[in-house]
Amino acid sequence: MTYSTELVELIEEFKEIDDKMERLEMVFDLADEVNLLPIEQWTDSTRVHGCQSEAHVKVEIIDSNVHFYSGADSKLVQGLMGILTMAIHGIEVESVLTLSPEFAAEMGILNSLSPSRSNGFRNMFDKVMNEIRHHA
Amino acid sequence: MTYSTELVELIEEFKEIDDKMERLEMVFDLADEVNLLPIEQWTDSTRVHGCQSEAHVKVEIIDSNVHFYSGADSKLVQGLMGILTMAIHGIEVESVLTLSPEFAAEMGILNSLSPSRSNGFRNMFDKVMNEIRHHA
Amino acid sequence: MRDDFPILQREINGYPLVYFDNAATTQKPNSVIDAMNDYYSNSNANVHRAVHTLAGEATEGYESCRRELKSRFNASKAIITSGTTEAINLVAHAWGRANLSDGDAIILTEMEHHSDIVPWQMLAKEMNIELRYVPVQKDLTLDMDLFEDAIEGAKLVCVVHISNVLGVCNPVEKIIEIAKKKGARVLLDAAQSAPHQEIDFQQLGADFMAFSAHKMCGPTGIGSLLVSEDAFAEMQPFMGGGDMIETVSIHGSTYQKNEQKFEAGTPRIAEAIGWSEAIKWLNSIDIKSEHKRILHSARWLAVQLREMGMTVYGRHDDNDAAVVSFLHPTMNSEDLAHLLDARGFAVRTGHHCAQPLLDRLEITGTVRVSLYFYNTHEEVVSFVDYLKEILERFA
Amino acid sequence: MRDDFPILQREINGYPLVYFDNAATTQKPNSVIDAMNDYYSNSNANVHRAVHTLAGEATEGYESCRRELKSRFNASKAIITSGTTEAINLVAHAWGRANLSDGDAIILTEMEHHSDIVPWQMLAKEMNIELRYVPVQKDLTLDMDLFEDAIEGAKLVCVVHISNVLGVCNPVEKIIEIAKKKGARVLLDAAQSAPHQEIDFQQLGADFMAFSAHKMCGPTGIGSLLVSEDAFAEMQPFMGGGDMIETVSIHGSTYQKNEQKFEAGTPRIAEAIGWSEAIKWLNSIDIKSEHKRILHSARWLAVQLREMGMTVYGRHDDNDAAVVSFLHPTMNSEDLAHLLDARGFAVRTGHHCAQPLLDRLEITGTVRVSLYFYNTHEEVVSFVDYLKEILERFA
Ligand SMILES: Cc1ncc(COP(=O)(O)O)c(C=O)c1O
Ligand SMILES: Cc1ncc(COP(=O)(O)O)c(C=O)c1O
Repeated sequence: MTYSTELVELIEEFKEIDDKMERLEMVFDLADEVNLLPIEQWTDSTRVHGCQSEAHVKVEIIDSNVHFYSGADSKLVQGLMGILTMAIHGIEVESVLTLSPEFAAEMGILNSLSPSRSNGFRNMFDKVMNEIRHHA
Repeated sequence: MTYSTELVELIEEFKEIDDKMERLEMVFDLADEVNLLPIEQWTDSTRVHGCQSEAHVKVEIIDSNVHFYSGADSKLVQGLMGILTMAIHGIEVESVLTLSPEFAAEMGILNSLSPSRSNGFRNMFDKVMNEIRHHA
Repeated sequence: MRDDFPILQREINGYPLVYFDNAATTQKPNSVIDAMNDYYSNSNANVHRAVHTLAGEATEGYESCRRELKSRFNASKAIITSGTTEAINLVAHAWGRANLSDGDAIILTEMEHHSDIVPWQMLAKEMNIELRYVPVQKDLTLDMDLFEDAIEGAKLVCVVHISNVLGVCNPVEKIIEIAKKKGARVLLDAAQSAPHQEIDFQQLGADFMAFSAHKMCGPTGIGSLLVSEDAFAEMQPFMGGGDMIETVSIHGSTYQKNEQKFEAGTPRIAEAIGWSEAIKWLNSIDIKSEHKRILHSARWLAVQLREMGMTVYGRHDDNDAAVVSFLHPTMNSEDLAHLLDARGFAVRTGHHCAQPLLDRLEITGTVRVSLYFYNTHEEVVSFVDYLKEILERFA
Repeated sequence: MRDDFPILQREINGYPLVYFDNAATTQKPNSVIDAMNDYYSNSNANVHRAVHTLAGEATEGYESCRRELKSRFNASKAIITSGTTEAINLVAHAWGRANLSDGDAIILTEMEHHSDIVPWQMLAKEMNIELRYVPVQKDLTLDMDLFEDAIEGAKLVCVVHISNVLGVCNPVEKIIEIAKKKGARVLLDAAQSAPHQEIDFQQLGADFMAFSAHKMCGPTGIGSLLVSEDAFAEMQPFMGGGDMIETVSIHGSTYQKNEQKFEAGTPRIAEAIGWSEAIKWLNSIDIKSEHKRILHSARWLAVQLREMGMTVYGRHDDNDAAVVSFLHPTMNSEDLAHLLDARGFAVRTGHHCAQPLLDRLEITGTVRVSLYFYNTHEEVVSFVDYLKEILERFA
């Protein structure tokens, strides 16, 4: 698959950082990139299971483009959502569906997270992809 | 306590042997030293518990002297009985009661036996001593 | 002392490891690691009922653990289990099933670890037994008045000696005294107290005491249940298999008389040998003054955290453990733990397997710092310094 | 290969160790010992639900064991237990209690190890269940006709895959086929087969398979129960505690969905890491040709023993294990074992936890030589030579 230039740049940026704290700081900053799914809309069907924190996602398809809304009570998790937002929001369904969660591994993000968090990311990714497939 | 000269000699002999097999061989030979308790007289009350093999002992006190009869289906165990025979048979009750199972440890016999066998020896020793105390 | 623990040389993300997750599990001294190594390299064999030299060495090693346990805790019966959890389940099955009946009551507290709740919930459901939970008060202590009310008609009291979340040490002497008067048996969950205190089991007068090796410098996969002679006589076998039997025929079986009756199958041999060394290591240190030292650090930490605006859950009385549970008013606990890990600080977050306690405190988790004897005050100071930095940058 | 096993350098009473007690427990390669060492020296932490680096490494190490198990045995569910015995007890409690009822029947065989008898006797007594024992015939095989008679109305068949006394490999494919036709579940006691064969659990079609790490080059204190998806769905929790729950409140608890549901408490972390390496070691050798080699030595040994006037219990078919059980007509077995130990030979004597089988054979014990892949034919030859010497001097 091909990544958006935004995502490519982000991956490059991540790769350059050695210090784990700085990498986490970057993820934190990306929490602002989400299209916030307000807490009032958090339901059982938006919840990402297997996350230790509350993490909620919602997908819409408008004109064959993915629209992705999300929010979490952990800034780190929401930062991961921000990265996913950059990877799929406003992108064509067809192209999104070629994505694999490997891009996050490539960025070295998953390694900086605890196994439960990186499982959480994979769960979120799978849930989002399933919903896109379902809607499409 | 004081050991009979026979026992003292035996302890000396044992100490001189380095090779485990030769030590076992000596114990085997001592199986002949017992006053055999015939199998027909083996009962639940003569049985030494906690021995893996059948081991039976009987004590009589005649004129304040200990008389010790024993037998086992293992020659090694019967050899241990032979050693005990040399230590207590025909000896005055008073003197026998000062004995502790340490003499066997001193001979290096217990170390050449598996823990279950040396426990067996201790059980036999305790049973015999209890009976002597009981009879006396 | 730190030299005894090889893992303390470890670096995490380029920073020295600062291990503050000791209530979850402690680190192991070289003597423990070496003993297991030596066992596997030189003496490995199955125990009991064998004649050869290795089997003798293995048996002696295994039984030495029982001797060390009995002597350190002054107990007459020490059953070896796979940990606290299995020890408590053993009580539920071996004692509970045989001595409780429809309508009986068991007392628990809201401070219990899940391992001292779930086995009783399962038994309660199966046997129709009532569970009475002693509430935790605002000051983080048990409501002893309600305990005295609850004891009436209860057959068993299950209480955590030291809370793994709060570090609070419960008044077990008093609880045992009251329970004994009413003829109830007492189970102590000593998972957190056995590592931190000197406990005289027979003098204390409890009937059961469960704890894990891995929380007291020993290996994983092994723990113990100490049992009073009276309670032991009331226990029926739990798991069946090799080593716990005397004879087996197709018509039925007879069981061993001693602790082996409850140790079915090939036992945890290497683990027992390792644990034996861990107990010797604990015997070799001055546990009372070490406890004072780390408790002092914990108190200092609690003050600092409160000054930073954190809520601290704990009171840090003299017998409490050096455990500091806290929450930041806005920052997510796991985010905090991730940031701490980035500089080598290992803390635990989450419900610490004590959800009923957290329900009572109306929270869903805490960040927990738990100290052990190899921790230094300098580590605690550097923790506070770094936490300040985190809060400045992220909160 | 012998260089992989440090204990094989050991001397006993001045003679090189010849370890022939492998059915009791096997020795450990360096990779296993080193992995546990490394865990305790560098990565020790409690698993699951934690954020810090060590906890991540420990969790990964623990779960790697499950992955290795599933892949070596082609299983979809691998529950980690403390050994074969606990695995079988788990079936009795988690599956038996929930799926059997008054008057149901379980089939066992006379060849079972006590660990596959006593749990069922205990359950049978409690739940009024009938136990039907398939007899062992003169030729040391199961009476399959009587098995077919017994299957009618049975809910569970428990069978030892390879006998630890005889080495006989039972026709489990056929047993499973017949049992499945009648709708009975099948439990394989694979304590002796898992170390010696390549087993495809799903293809074989059994419902449960129990085995121990320590008999396949892994550490003590750990084993596994493989479970078919169908049987897994029928299992209720057994032991309660940490890690096996999803939520706990004072009103009740909900449980995990996967294997963790049956793994209460802090798991056997170091043990899992060691076992993982043991499985990798087994994967790395050519188990089929190694098996042929040691079976060949066992057959040769059986011939020699018979020539010396011993009674040998075993038939040594191609799939049987390299186990040789024998008796001297007059000489006490334990005396013999002591004499063997004097020259470094480690063999086992006694009932091998299979008294019903010995009852059928009308003996109370045997001397057992059990070979593993690191044993050589030279060792077997020197054993025979020394045995001749013993008989000359002592018999
Ligand atoms: C056939 C068989 N079943 C069960 C067991 C019990 O295994 P463990 O003692 O490791 O639980 C053994 C080993 O002793 C065995 O050989
Ligand atoms: C108070 C308390 N009880 C029980 C346990 C359970 O111990 P384990 O997981 O070793 O069985 C723990 C540790 O997690 C604990 O802290």
